[in-house]
Amino acid sequence: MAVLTYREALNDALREEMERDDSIFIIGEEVGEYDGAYKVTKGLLEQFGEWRVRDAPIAELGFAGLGVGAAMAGLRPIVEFMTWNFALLAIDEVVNAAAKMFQMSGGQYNVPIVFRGPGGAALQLAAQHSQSPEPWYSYVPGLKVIAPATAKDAKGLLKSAVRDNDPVVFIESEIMYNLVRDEVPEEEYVTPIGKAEVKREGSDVTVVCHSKMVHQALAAARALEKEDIDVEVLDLRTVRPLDVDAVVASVKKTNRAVVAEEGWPMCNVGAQVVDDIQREAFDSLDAPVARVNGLDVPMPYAKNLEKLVTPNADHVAAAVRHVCYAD
Amino acid sequence: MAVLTYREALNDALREEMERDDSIFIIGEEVGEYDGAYKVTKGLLEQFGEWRVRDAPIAELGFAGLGVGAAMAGLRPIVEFMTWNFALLAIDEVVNAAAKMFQMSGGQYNVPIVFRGPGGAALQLAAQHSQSPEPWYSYVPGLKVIAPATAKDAKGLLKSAVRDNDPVVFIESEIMYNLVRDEVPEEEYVTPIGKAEVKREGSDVTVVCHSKMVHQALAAARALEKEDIDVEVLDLRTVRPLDVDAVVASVKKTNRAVVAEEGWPMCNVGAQVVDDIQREAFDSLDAPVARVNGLDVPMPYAKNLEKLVTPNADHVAAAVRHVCYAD
Amino acid sequence: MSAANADRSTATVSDAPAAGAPAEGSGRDPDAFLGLSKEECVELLREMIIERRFEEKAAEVYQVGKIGGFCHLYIGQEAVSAGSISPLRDDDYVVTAYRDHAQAIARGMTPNAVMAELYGRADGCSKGFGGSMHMFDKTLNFMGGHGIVGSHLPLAVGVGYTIRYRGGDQVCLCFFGDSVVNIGAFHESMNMAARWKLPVIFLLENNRYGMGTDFRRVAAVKELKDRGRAYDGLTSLDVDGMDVLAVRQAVEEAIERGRNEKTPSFIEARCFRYMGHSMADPMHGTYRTREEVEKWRSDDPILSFTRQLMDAGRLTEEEYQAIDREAKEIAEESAAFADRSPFPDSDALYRYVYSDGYPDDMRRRDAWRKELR
Amino acid sequence: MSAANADRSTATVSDAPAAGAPAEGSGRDPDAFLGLSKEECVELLREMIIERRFEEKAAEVYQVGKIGGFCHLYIGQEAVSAGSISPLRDDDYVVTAYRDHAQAIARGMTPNAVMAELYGRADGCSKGFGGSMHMFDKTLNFMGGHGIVGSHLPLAVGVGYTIRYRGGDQVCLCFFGDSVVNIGAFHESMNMAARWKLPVIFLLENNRYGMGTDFRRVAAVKELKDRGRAYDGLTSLDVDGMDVLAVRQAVEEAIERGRNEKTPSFIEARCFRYMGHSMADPMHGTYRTREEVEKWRSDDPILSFTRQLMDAGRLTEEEYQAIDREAKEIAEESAAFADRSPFPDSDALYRYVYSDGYPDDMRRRDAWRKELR
Ligand SMILES: Cc1ncc(C[n+]2csc(CCOP(=O)(O)OP(=O)(O)O)c2C)c(N)n1
Ligand SMILES: Cc1ncc(C[n+]2csc(CCOP(=O)(O)OP(=O)(O)O)c2C)c(N)n1
Ligand SMILES: [Mg+2]
Ligand SMILES: [Mg+2]
Repeated sequence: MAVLTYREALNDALREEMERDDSIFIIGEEVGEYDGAYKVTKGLLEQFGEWRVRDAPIAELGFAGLGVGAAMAGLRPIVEFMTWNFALLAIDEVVNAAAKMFQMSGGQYNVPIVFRGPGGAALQLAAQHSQSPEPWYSYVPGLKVIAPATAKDAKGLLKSAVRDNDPVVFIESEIMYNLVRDEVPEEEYVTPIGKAEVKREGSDVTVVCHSKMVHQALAAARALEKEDIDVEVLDLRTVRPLDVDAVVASVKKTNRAVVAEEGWPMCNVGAQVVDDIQREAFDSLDAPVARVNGLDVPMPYAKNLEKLVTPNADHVAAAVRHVCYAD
Repeated sequence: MAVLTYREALNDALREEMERDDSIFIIGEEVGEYDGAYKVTKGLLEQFGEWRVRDAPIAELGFAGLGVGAAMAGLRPIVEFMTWNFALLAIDEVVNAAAKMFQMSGGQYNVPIVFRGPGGAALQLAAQHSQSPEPWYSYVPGLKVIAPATAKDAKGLLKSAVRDNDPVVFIESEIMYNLVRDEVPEEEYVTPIGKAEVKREGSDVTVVCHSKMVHQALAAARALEKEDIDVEVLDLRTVRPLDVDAVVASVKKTNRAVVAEEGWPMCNVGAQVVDDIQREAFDSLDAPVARVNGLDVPMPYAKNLEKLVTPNADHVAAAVRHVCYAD
Repeated sequence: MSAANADRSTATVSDAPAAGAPAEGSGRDPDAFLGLSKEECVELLREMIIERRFEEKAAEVYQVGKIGGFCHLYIGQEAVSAGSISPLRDDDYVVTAYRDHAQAIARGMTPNAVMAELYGRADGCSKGFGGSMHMFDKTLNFMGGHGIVGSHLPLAVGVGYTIRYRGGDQVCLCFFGDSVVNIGAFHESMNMAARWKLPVIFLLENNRYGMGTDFRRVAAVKELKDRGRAYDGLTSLDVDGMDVLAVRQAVEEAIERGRNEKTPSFIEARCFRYMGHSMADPMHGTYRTREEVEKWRSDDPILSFTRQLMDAGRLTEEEYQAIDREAKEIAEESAAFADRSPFPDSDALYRYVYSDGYPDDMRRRDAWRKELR
Repeated sequence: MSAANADRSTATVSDAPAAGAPAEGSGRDPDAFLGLSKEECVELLREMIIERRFEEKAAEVYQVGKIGGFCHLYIGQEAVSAGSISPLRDDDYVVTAYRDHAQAIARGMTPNAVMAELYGRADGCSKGFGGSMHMFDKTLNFMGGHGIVGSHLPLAVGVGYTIRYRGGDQVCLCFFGDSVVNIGAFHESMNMAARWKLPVIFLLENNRYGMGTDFRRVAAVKELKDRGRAYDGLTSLDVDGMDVLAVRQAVEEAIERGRNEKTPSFIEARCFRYMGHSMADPMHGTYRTREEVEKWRSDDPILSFTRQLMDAGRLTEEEYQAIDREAKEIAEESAAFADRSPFPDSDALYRYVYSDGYPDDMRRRDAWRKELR
């Protein structure tokens, strides 16, 4: 197995899929000549040419809609948003067009499209550039929402997303592109959409998480070993459809849960997971579920304040102690 | 007290506030010469003239941003979205501009603006015209989100919203404009933002709800009287900030809760309320909290299917029986 | 129509004295019929009459509650749909907005399937899921039926992109209304189509009003076709949208440009809707005068084409009457068909959310809904 | 500049042989200095040099980690900010994008406040909450500093609306880059400003690249100023953005139009950024050649204005040196000031979410965060 960065794994996934299927094309700002603002599309223009790797004007609504139309006409577009922050300009095409087309047309026009790009806070990018978009899209039936934590999952899930016949919102992590590196199989594989994975087995408490928070949860789990708290880390990987079975099974085993997520607290993925847990594992719960998330404020620029807002491994550990009545 | 429709109450609120403060103006499609697509702005152009009641081109992003700029320059704009479905085109200005400006400018530019219009499903308007937008906006710190259920609250809360110094997302109910009528005080009053109201006292179970579902909950409560189930109906009125104290106090009294909402199930307001309940009233709960909501599908046009998707009083009653172990 | 030709039609909409007067400089001999045979001309007329009678029937059954939701009728604009869709090939594409019944029929959908969709029935073209605003037929490359103003233009650009991608010579015809020239999606679409040379025909149906708003009250431009001046590589022109042959000629030329040069066209067809914006809007409205409506009606596209054909000896009164009778029967039959068609099965509810099925564990969230178990 | 005058400057950007050559037909006598006194001219030059030295210092301290996040420098474009902001009145308004340091200083913010903001400190103009992209000073009507491409244009239109609403005679100056002409917000803004006659000056800084994209690769238009042709009631023109007096003259004329006729203007200032898009982008980049960068640098706006003043006997070498020394000191001092400034207090975190305070019961959701209790 090769050790790849999250970025390289994504790049490999794109290249392999584009080699496999010539109906796949990528459109987005700077994806071609510039190799991608975050270099995820590196080398693709050279290999596939401008019709398959299309540098777009800054017109998020327009090129997202272009993708939907092309998907209806039979291509398999991958729309890169330079970051998900800018995708708010295009959310109408994602929600009102892509997500509803199949149902609205009575099952005639499915929309095989991937909307992808980085989400979450990076370093001191301030309020307009530090948002986690998962909840906005997870609310919407017709979409699938994926947010992988490892290079291996990033590759396997992106390949699945590209092969999926419905619209997929694929949320990468800006801060993990380089920081995260792990073993990726050399041989062909795909990772199934909608399946959570236990990233660490444990018996005392389940931490349900996705994307960057998986790493914070794993770090917290290591720290808590010393306190004899055995943490199970369940990586949702796909946020919608949510793997309720896996969440419930784990909590029924550990009887305690923490839900950790990078974004704001209200009406987010964590709130939904809490609901699913209490509905299906109420009698198994030895304590209320605790939630870790970004604080409920627009992200400030100042380094010290950003640090306060951003959830980290210490926060996860504190929440775990809290649900174990060990704080 | 006069009995007014929900629509009339809103119209009165707009007129009274515009008479009181000449820095208030309304902008939106058809708000002027046409008296509003749903006639909420009826007569206002005639009374206040075109600079205060401005018919906009179909350019939701543009005129929402216009409102934000005007608010920064010292006016108090009311931006009408013909329906909240179209506001997805403008969500960037609501989220990235209005909600963040105060924080981003270090407390210099607050944004006193109201974004208003109808939400929810009406009758057979199909997938693109039947959405409940509450969760999208409730996720966002810096916004306040209001969704009144009665004519009295509609008037009092709209007046508060207009006087508020921060951006308010005010979600009316398309289907209630005419259908809902109730007593509205003749004298001047405002209804506080962020305060829930017990619309019906009860001792067995709390139904937490807002907007149209308040009426379904009240109907369910009446029906359940016969079954000797005494339902408390708690109308959130404001969804963000959410009145956690009121929710927790009611559930601590009744020990059971149902959360009812018109929109889709995932990552919605109800999920958040469940989280707040289990966190703060876990030991008081005699049963898991049940949730009633629209089904997780894009709204179909066909009448029979729409009926299946839309939550009603029977559904609330069933959920209440469920949490009372009476089903 | 060449670019030079396009430039010749300079009469401004606001100046146009007689509603629907042939566009100055359209360069068309009124007797030439674009080389169409008698039969082809009669077929064009027949198409328009079928659309008209269908919409009248829709209005009638809407009044008695057979149709729900919004219902936007097309009466008065038939020359645009018939004139523009008739020269398309089967493998071309059509994308449109919510005022889509007549265009669906012009593209070849059966009035039965369209009416059944309006009734929300299983035999509707969208199986009852779409309704008035969302007509779809994949077998006809009729790609909807969209409800968010302007947001279907990027879809059409995507279809154009696909055509170029595959090296095909089809075109994508995209209809929209006058209000669309003010929204961002219009602008982003024109730019992309022009920049990448995509064979899209942007067909603006300028019926002078977006709901209750005269286009001149909200658009800072004298002639709507001038919005095209901001894009290099786009051919912009206007055409008399009350004249089916004028529309057809303009679109034929745009089709040629699309097939051969791959360039997009932007055509403003000046027309009028006789009815209110939707069935919820009174027929004349307060935003326009009865006189204005009457003036445009007097230049009715069906009447004038009928007269033109009769004058040229291509149609007799009897033939006209027969067509009209047939059209009325077709409309009647469509309503009867729709009435007989079953409501969609409730099992279908979760069928079209995801093409690979809706997950069982997510269904448990609705488990208290006994009727769905 | 009258509309007629605007029409005279017809040289296309792509054709322009010598980068920054005075726009043809600018009609300006190079010795006339627009009637500015010697002192006023020197002040203009001083402003540009302060901006330049400030940005150079910012680049330096960014390298050693004093500044976080994105940092977009303005070096090379000083003639645009100095030329356009200097003729404004105190009660006029400025709205801009993320490349905003120099514009903030030109508007009257102290370099200290701007640098402290870059450092994320409590004495920053936005108290450390905004950073590089979000400079604000309400006392100067400097309304940010916005990070979503195009989305601040509607804000400027709202300011213009407010001016008309109150019957004032101010103008709102709005800066943006060349990539903006392709996004919907641009189009919606131009239309509204033109339709309602709002005194907004849309100042396009065409530095030829949006990140790594040559504007000609994504904009289907020969000259960017032609995007204004789609709007009736808008004056569109271009100007040599390397010539501070040319910019000033164009903006002065736009200000007059705004104050007197309330009409908006769209000015394309042709300029160049010497540095990469942001500090994360290499100086030349792969998307442009070193030669191109050098060519533009050789026409440096500070150098050429300095020469022009010297040639006219309005500036001596010693005076220039003194100004440059002072500018460097100001930049040094701003960094020292920023370094001394405290980090914002953590109590401030919830202070600016709502102006009437953050609710206690919502805070309980974070109660497990002991450090915040
Ligand atoms: C983005 C958006 N805003 C508002 C609406 C509501 N709306 C529906 S149709 C319409 C008027 C459209 O007029 P026009 O484009 O001229 O088309 P016509 O109805 O005349 O065919 C409006 C405002 C909408 N559907 N989408
Ligand atoms: C809507 C949106 N899309 C993408 C971006 C990312 N982005 C930031 S700056 C930029 C290029 C802007 O270029 P231009 O307008 O020419 O301004 P310049 O940087 O040259 O001053 C891009 C694509 C963004 N901030 N907002
Ligand atoms: Mg119209
Ligand atoms: Mg640029």
